[in-house]
Formats: sequence, structure tokens, C-alpha cells
Amino acid sequence: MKATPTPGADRAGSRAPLERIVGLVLVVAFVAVSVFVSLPRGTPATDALVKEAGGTAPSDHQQAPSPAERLRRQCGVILAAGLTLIIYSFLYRDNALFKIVENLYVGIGLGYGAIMTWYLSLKPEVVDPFLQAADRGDLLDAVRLRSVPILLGCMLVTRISKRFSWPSRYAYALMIGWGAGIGIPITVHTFVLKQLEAAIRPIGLQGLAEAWSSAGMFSTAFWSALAAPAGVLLILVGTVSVLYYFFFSVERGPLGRAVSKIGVIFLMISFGASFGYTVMGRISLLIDRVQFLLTVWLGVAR
Amino acid sequence: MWYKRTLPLLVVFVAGLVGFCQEYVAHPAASRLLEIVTTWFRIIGGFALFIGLWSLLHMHAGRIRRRPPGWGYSLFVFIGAALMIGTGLYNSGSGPLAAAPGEGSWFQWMYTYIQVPCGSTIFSILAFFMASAAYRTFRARTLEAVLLLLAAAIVMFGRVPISELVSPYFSKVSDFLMAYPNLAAKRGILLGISLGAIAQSLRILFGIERSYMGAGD
Amino acid sequence: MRPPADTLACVFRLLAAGALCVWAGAARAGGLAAPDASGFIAYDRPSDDGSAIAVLWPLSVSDGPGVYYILEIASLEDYREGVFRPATPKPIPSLGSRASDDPQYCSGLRRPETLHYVAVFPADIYPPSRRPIPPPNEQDPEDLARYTREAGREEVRLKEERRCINAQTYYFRLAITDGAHTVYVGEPGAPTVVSAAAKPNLFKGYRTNNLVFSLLFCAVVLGFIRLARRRPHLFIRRIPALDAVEEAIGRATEMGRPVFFVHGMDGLGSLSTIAALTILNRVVRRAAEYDVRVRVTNVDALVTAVSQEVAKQAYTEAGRPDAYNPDDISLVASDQFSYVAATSGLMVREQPGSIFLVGYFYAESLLLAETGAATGAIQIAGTDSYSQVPFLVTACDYTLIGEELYAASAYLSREPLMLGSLRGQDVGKVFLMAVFVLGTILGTFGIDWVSTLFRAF
Amino acid sequence: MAAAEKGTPPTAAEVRRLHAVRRMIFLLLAVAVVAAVIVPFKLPGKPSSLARTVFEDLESLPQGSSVLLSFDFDPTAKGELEPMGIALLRHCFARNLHPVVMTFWQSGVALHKTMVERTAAEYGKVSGRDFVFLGFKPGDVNLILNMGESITGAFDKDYYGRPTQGMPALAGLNSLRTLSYAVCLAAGMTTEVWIAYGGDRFGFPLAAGCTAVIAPDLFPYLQSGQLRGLLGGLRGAADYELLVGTPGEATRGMRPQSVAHLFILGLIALANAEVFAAFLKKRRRF
Repeated sequence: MKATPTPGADRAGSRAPLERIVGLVLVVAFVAVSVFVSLPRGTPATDALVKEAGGTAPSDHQQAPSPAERLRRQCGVILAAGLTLIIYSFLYRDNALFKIVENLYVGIGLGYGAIMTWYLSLKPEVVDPFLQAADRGDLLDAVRLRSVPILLGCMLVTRISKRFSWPSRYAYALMIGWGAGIGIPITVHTFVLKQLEAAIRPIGLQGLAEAWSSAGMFSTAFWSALAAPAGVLLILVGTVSVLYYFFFSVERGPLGRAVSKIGVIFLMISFGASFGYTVMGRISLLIDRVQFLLTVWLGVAR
Repeated sequence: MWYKRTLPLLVVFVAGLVGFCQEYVAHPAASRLLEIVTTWFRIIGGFALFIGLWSLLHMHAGRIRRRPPGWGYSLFVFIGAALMIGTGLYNSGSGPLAAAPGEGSWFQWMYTYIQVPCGSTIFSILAFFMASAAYRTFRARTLEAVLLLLAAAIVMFGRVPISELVSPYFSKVSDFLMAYPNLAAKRGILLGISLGAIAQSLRILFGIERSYMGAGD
Repeated sequence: MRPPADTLACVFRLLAAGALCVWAGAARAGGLAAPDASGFIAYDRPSDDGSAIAVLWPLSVSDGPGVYYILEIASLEDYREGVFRPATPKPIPSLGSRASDDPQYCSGLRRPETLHYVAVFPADIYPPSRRPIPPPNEQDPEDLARYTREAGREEVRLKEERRCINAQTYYFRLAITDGAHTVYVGEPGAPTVVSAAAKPNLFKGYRTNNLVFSLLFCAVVLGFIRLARRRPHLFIRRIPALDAVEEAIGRATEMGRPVFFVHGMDGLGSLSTIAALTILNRVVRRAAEYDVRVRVTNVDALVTAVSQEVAKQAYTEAGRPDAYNPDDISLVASDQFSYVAATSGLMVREQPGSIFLVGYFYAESLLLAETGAATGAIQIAGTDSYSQVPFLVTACDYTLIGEELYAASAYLSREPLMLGSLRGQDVGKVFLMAVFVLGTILGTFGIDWVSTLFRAF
Repeated sequence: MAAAEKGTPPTAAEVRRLHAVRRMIFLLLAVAVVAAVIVPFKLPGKPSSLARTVFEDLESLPQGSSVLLSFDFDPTAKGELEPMGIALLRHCFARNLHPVVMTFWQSGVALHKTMVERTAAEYGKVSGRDFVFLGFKPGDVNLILNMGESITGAFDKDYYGRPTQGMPALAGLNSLRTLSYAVCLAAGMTTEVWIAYGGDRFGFPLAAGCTAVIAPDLFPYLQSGQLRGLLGGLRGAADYELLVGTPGEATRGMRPQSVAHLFILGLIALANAEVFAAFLKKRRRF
């Protein structure tokens, strides 16, 4: 993910040996630090090891991991730290090591997906009912309930072949047709009617009227009583103006432009909120990795 | 041929109609139908997952065949996949017909120490690009951008505990921005999207939209 | 809403009945007035799967704190032996349990707030007997599999049994009590007994508003799609972004630098990719008139092929078939990261005058927009991925948000599918806006039939 | 250092300076976060009302009732949602509730397995008796609808291959209709699927935890009561850790989060200082 490539091809030539040396030094430093950190220095390292990948500190319920298990986890933590630093090397420049790790990650994810699909879906749903059917009745049950979906599944797999892919259309037709059909009433129920019901709130003027009559215009009671109706009004104005902003069937007169301007204000505040939250989310991911490197790999911070 | 083109569209319409009507039927037969149909689709879902994995592998195999620049890296996709599938099927000795790989297996080890760190690190890189973009790109050129950045600053500062030290009002204003203007705008957008989704489902049901049918006659 | 004259008559009748009870009850049991026996009815609860019986009875004058009702139920055999058992675990408070508390099943009743209402589930009172299954020993997989099968079959049998229990006829008796005295509804010696049987109903009555809204909206959308096929010049207001497109290409012409068109990540199935192709047509046609080179990058093979066709057609429409160069429209990468790297590299090397980012983007939109801004080009974005809109709004000069992208492509292509859907959705939006405003105003003045009309269960 | 003015392409020297500035910002951010992780300083903790609602809901549940935890995330959202998941699990185990853990995201199953097993070991809980790990099953929407009719029908076996029929942890929970509470931790739009096909349809109370990116989109469902409460991003996780009384990764993460936010806000202010100055210069001329 090269944000900006190296400036000018000629420059790279003269800098390559320097980068290679620095790269080598970094790798050696990494290995040295990893070995030094994981030398047995009493319990802190093992606590850290057990806590790696977000685990929890061992308590009395857990038995301490066996030496072989501890070694496996130590090597795992060093490997994980290495991969993390290689991926961060992309921030300096896109490099071969990063591309290797990125593609390795895609491959591992692919293999993991295949295995999990087998163990958690195809084996329990397709193979086990027939394999572990104790008596005839059980086998007949399995055939009755599962033969049609398995047939449809095999038809779906024909999508892979170029020429003979029309049977997959029936499987897709059933799934997408059913999904579209059931989707309409559920979308209307959850995303239209329920939202409508929540949006039609009466503006509670009684509380405001009482506060006005009892405590007068400028009392704090009046202002606090103003909060609820103002909130309802604000949400109403915001929702209607945003809906009008995405309205295309009528040319916008002066009033139309004003309403869509209000709509833009609400939209921009909500996009600002999303912007702020997205930045917060990305930083949390960075913090998680830095905490892993510092506490689990180096065992520095607690 | 009708069985390649028109019959699937008829199947779409009928399946859609049944799915639509069963939402309004209270009779227990409707919930029995729902249980059977959803069990079917859960089983078909497993096969669908395989197609996704296959198309990704197929694409990388194509790259190795065509050898575009940087094709060598696609080899590592196959290395990674082979490693995981091998250890997964070995399943620490008990073979593919036993329960899913447990805590001690090499499959779990590779997942915990390769896939987890890589996955979380690749996404955390975005924090760095967010920072560099904050300095160079997020400029308040238009009125909209000014409003957006102001709201973002208030929400970002109000959401972290350090703002309590400065004044409690930051988190109050941030909560207000989230619960009123943000709510109103997101509800407006949500209603727009929902009407669009219903229109999209409708186009699928009546065979107007058929891109999912795939290429070919 | 029933005409006012009718409600007055009904209230008068209730008052009269109440007065009668008071007179009758007061004489007998220390002031406890049993509700009128004629109003005490039991019937199959509507719009349900046949698992509940609804019991209704009018208010009694002596309803108040400390006064409870005891509803008793008996199956056919129990009724023959005269044995009744309580239908609800705790006595029913007389102040609560109104029919208006459960609008889902009682919206059809007249003046539900003046009636007591309880839903009785016979299968919970006469539960089916559960056949004991020997528990499995964990280690032996055979035994585990046997246990699972037997438990599964028992579950199915119980469900069937429960359905039969619910289908039988049950008899109800009602009494009012204040802890000390208990008075049965009906004649002093012979309490009134009503009977009913639960039946599975076909239609969910409480979903009528959902059905009407769905059917109406579908009819409107399909109608407008058919209308748009006949009259392609259906009105759609001009989208301001289209002027920005003209200006951006004009700018690229002045500086003599190419125009970049960057597709999103999604394939042909997503609406934004189809809209992007329409805008690509307009961009290429305008660029051909000003003799500006258009460089298109994408990540999906199918989208690349279709983009090349769109570009070729646009060049011929602008009268410049020779200017079309297929290498300008290329598949630069296959996944997110390499796509960003390749496209950014091209941007910095070829220094475009204006950049279009159109389609469904994921986290990479920030990097593309940042590199584009660094090259000093005018950037116009169009996407319906709302999570990326905030970054594109701050980084680009103009951003088409969500449906504006569809409207812009409908305005250009006049394609009946998009045009009709947009117009149908606009009608839906007008309806929603009207209901919001009307509902709130009426609600403020205490009239809440709008919100009850749209209650969703 | 304003970006190239519109129209003039940046020279090679300017592009090199752009790279230098960019790498400087990367380094500064890294240093800020590392320092904030190493140097402990006190920060006031005030849980948000949305997090408190979820906490009080789980506190009010009777002992032994089942709570459905749907961990719909994978390693890419581990930073925010793993501490949140662990805090929820700890709360359930501390109050002897029976967490039933499942997921729609296949790529996260093994991560959730580690989380559940480690937290269960911490409290000495036994799979099957005190909690159930159902793992993953494809089907997405159809899986919820299937569970709505019968949970043991949808997941006849748990992740370890043991039959779910008759498990003590699932006692009294035969379908989603009889579910007492559910919390869905989502890194994508799965929350809306849970609301539409789960909470609204089968009527069980549903709360949500989500990555910070998704949080603003869920506020309409909070006001309409379709969602009981919300734990938004790492801050939501820290709030819940505080409420449960087990400060962990998220609470420690609040320090670097605050510092990083200040750093980025400073950058935005710096960048817009020039725009603001240019704006003032223009204003003064009229």
C-alpha cells in the first residue's frame, strides 16, 4: 500500500545499498532484542507470554503452561512482533518484505477460511449426519432434511465452470429471491415504521407552559423544561431537511434551497461525528499493536 | 433456452413472493416453513463460502500463469494457504473427521501468531495515514468542511477522558451532538437507504435487476 | 374514530350497567360489585398461532387498589368434575390489565380502555408430560449421538402435544375479591361459565400497516419505472455536481494535463459502479471535445472491460473515434492495497489536472484523496459508502453523497430503471416527511391516531 | 508548508519534502503513543450513560439466565472489541450468568475461542455447564431466523462437537423468543441485521457494542428503543471495564488514546491555521 512511491527512479539506485545496510542492521537488532527479552528472567516474562494476544494473567484456576508450551508461545510472540514491524516498515517505503508478508497473510486467511468452512459447516451439516447415522430411521431423517440443500449446494458450485454454470442460477435465484422477498417487510418494519414511530414524538408543551407560568421566562426551571421540546423539534427539523436534501423530483425554489442548506448543516455535523469516531477507532487499533509490542514482546510497560 | 434464463427468474419471483407472504402469516405452518428454508440456506451457505475462496485462489493462480510484474508474491498466497490447510486437516493428529482444531494445534498457533497480528496491524496503519492526512489534506476549504471539522474536533476531544480535566462541558456537548443533530441526519440517511433497498429488492423480484445471475446466455 | 353520538350512547349504557351492578352487589357482599356477567366473554385471540385464549370483562365500579380478580380455567374433563384451577399465577390487579395495554391484539375492540383483558396460554397451565431421557455419559460419542437424537425427537413430540392441548375447549369462571370477600360473576349461586378454544389464525392483523405501506410503495416504484420507460424525459432537477464536472475538465484542458477517473472497489453488481460508468461516459465525451486524455484505473476485470466499451462509445459519440486508446483504461491491481499503491504512483507521475473518485470505496479512499490533493488537482468524489464520505468531503473539492450519485447518473443516462426508482423513492420521502410533520403537530395537541396508525409490532 | 496551490504541479524537491514531512508525522505519532503507553498518568474515568444501561441490564438479570454474546468481528477490529468482549464475559461469569457465544464472522472464530477459553479459565467455568461456545455457522440472516425458531436446531453441536441438546448452560433457552438478553459486538453492519432479523422480530432485549467507526450510525436505534444501550469503540470498552471493576487493556489504552487525539487535533489546527490566516488576510483587504 504505497502511499507515495520513491521519488524518481534514479535516486533509488544510489540509496539502495544504504537502505540494504540499515535493513540488515534492523533485522539483527530485532533478533538480538527478542532473544534477550525471552531469556528466562523469572515470572514476568511468562506472565507476559500468557497475556500475549490479549489473554489474561493466569490465576489460581489455571495451571502454569508446560515448558514446551511456553517455548511455543515465546516463538509465536517473536514471530508476531516481527510480522508487525515488517508491516510497519511500509510506512517508510513499500518493500519486498512487506509484499511477502501481505500475500502470506492473504494465503493464511484463505487456508483458514477453507478449514473453518469444512469443520464448522460442511462436516457437521453434510458429512456427519450421514456418517454418524446410527440406524435406518436416522439415515432417512438426514436424507429427507438435507438432500435438497446439498443438491442445491452442488448446483451452486457449478458457478466456477465457464460453460456449465447455468445450474448455479437456480441456487442463487432461490437464495436471492427469498432474501429480497423477506427483506421488504422486515425493512419496512424495522427501518421505516419503527423509526417513524420514534420520530413522531409530541412536543411536550405542558411542562414548558407550567414552568413559564410558575417560574417565569428566565428561570432555570423554564430553560430546563425547554430542553425536551427543543430536542424533539431539532430531531424533526433535522430529519425532514436531510430527507429534503436527497429529494430530486422538484426544482429547488428559494424555500427549497433554505431547507436543503439546513439539511447540509445537519449532514455535516453527523459526518463530523463519524469523522471523529473513525479517527478514534483507527488510533485504538494502533494502540493495541503498540501495547502488544511493549508489554507482551518487550515486557516493558505494565 | 428458457431453462437457463426465464425459469430462474420465475424461481426468483416465486421464492420472493413466499418469503414476502410468510412474514404476514401467523399460522405455525409459516414458522415451520421458515425453519426448513433457513436450514436449507444455512447448508447452501457453506458451499457459497467455498466459491468465494475458490475465486480468490483462481485469481492468484491466473497471476502466476500470466506473470505480470510482481507475480512472485502470489506464490506466498499458495504457501500460506497450503500451510493452513495442511495443519488444519492434520488437526494435531486426529484427522479431518474429528472436532475443529483445538488450542494446542499448529493450526491455532499459526492463526494466533500470524493471522491475528497481521490483520490487526494492517488496519492500524490507517492511523498513521489519518495523522498525515490531518495535517495535509483536511483543509476547511468550504463551509461544509468547516462545520465537519468543528464537529469532529468537539467529538474527538469530548470522547477521551482527558477532556474531563479541561472542562466537563466537552463531553456534554459531544453527547448532545451525537444524540440530536447526528441522530436526525443519520435517521434521514437511513430512511433514504431503506427506501432504496426496498426498491432494489423489488427490481430483483421482478427480474429487472439480474446482474447476480452471472455472465453468459 | 366512531362518531361522537355513538360513544355517548355507549358510555351511558356502561354507566347504567355499572349502577345496576352496584345496586345488586352492594346488597350482598360488603360493597364488592362483580362486573356485569353479560360483558364477561372468552374468545380465540386474533392474529396469533393459536396458542392463546383472550378473556374480556367490563370494569366494575368497585375496581380500585387492593381489589383483585381471580380468573379460573378448567379443561373439558375438569369442568365435568367441576374442578377449576387459577388461570394466572397471581391474582389480576383491578387497576391494571386493560385491553388498551395490549394494542397488538386488542386494537379491533371498541373503547379498549374500558375493558379488562387477559391472555391465557392453556399449554402453560396444562403442560404436556415430558418423557425422561437417560442422560449421556460424556466420553462415549455413540451415547452422545443417541441422546441428541432422542432429545430432538422428544422436543418435536412436545411441540406437537402442546399444539393439541391448545386446540381443546376451555371453560372460564371469574371472581372479584378484596382479600376478605370473594364474589363470583353471574347469578349468586351459579357463576357464569364461558368457554372458548384457541385456533391458529392466518393473517397477522397487527401487520396491516406494514403490508399496506409495502404494497403501496412497490406499486409506486414499479409504476414509475414503467412510466420512465415510456417517457424518458421525466423531470429530475439538475445536480450541481455536473457543473463541477464541466469546470474540472475545463481546468485540465487549460493546464494541458490528463483527467483521472478512479473506480471504486465493488464489481458490476453494485449500484454505485453502474452510476460511475454513466458519469465516465459524460467525462470522456466532454474530455474528447476538449482533446484531453482520460486515464481510468480499476480493480475489477469486468468493470475494466465495460469501462473500455463505455469509453469507446463516448469517443465515437463526440466524433473522435481515433482518440480512443484502450491502454488508458486498465486493470491496475487486484486487491485494495496494491490498487492504492498503483493508482497513487500513476497520480504522482502523470500529474492529472482533475481527478474523479467514483464508486464504492472502503478504507483506501483517504489515501487516494490525500495523494490527489498533494498533486494539486481538482478532485470530485461520488460514493454511496457513507463511512468514507467524511474524508472525501474534507479532501475533495466536490462530493456527491449517496443518492446524489444515483441522481446524477439518472440525470445523464435517463435510464428508466434508475429514473423510475428515484422518482418512486422521492414519493416515499414526501410521504415520510408529511407523516413526520403531521404526526408531531397532531401529537402535540393530544391527537395520537397518526402514531397509532404507524405502530409496528 | 501549504500543499501545492491549485494548478501548479509540485517540483521534485517539493515531493521529497512532502515525503519527509509525512514520515516525520508518522514518527511523532508513534513516539506519542509509545510514550503514553509507558508513562502511567491518572485519568478521570466517567462511564457514559449508554454503557451504564447495558451494565445495569445485565446486573438485573436473575442468576443462571442465558445471555447471547454475538462476537461479529475479526482480528482487524481486535484492538477495540476484544477488551469489550472480555469485559462482558467477565461480567457474565462474575454474576453466574450463562454466556452463549457465537459469531457471523468466520475469520474471527479462533480469536473468540481463545478469548472465551482464557476468561472462562480465569473464573474456573466449564464449557457446557456455565457457558456455551457455538462458534460460527454460515447463513448470516438465515442463521438468526433459524435460531429464532430453535437454537439447538440451528446449532445442534457446539464448536467442540458436543451436542447442545440438554446442555445446562442452555436450560430454558429453546429459541430466541425466550432469550433474556443479547449483546452483539459488531465491526461491520451486522448490528443492523441483529436489530431487524433478531431483536425486532423475536422480541428479546438487544444491546450493541461496536467499533468506533459504526457508533454514530446506531444512535437512531437507541432513541427508538430497538437497542437498549451501546458500547462505542475503545472508550465503550474502557467504560465497561470500569463498571465491571476489572481494568484491563481498554482502560490502559485511554492514556495513549487521549494523547493521540490531542496530537491529531493539533495537526488539524496547524493545517487550518494557514487557511484561517489567508481568510483573515482576504477579509482585511475589503
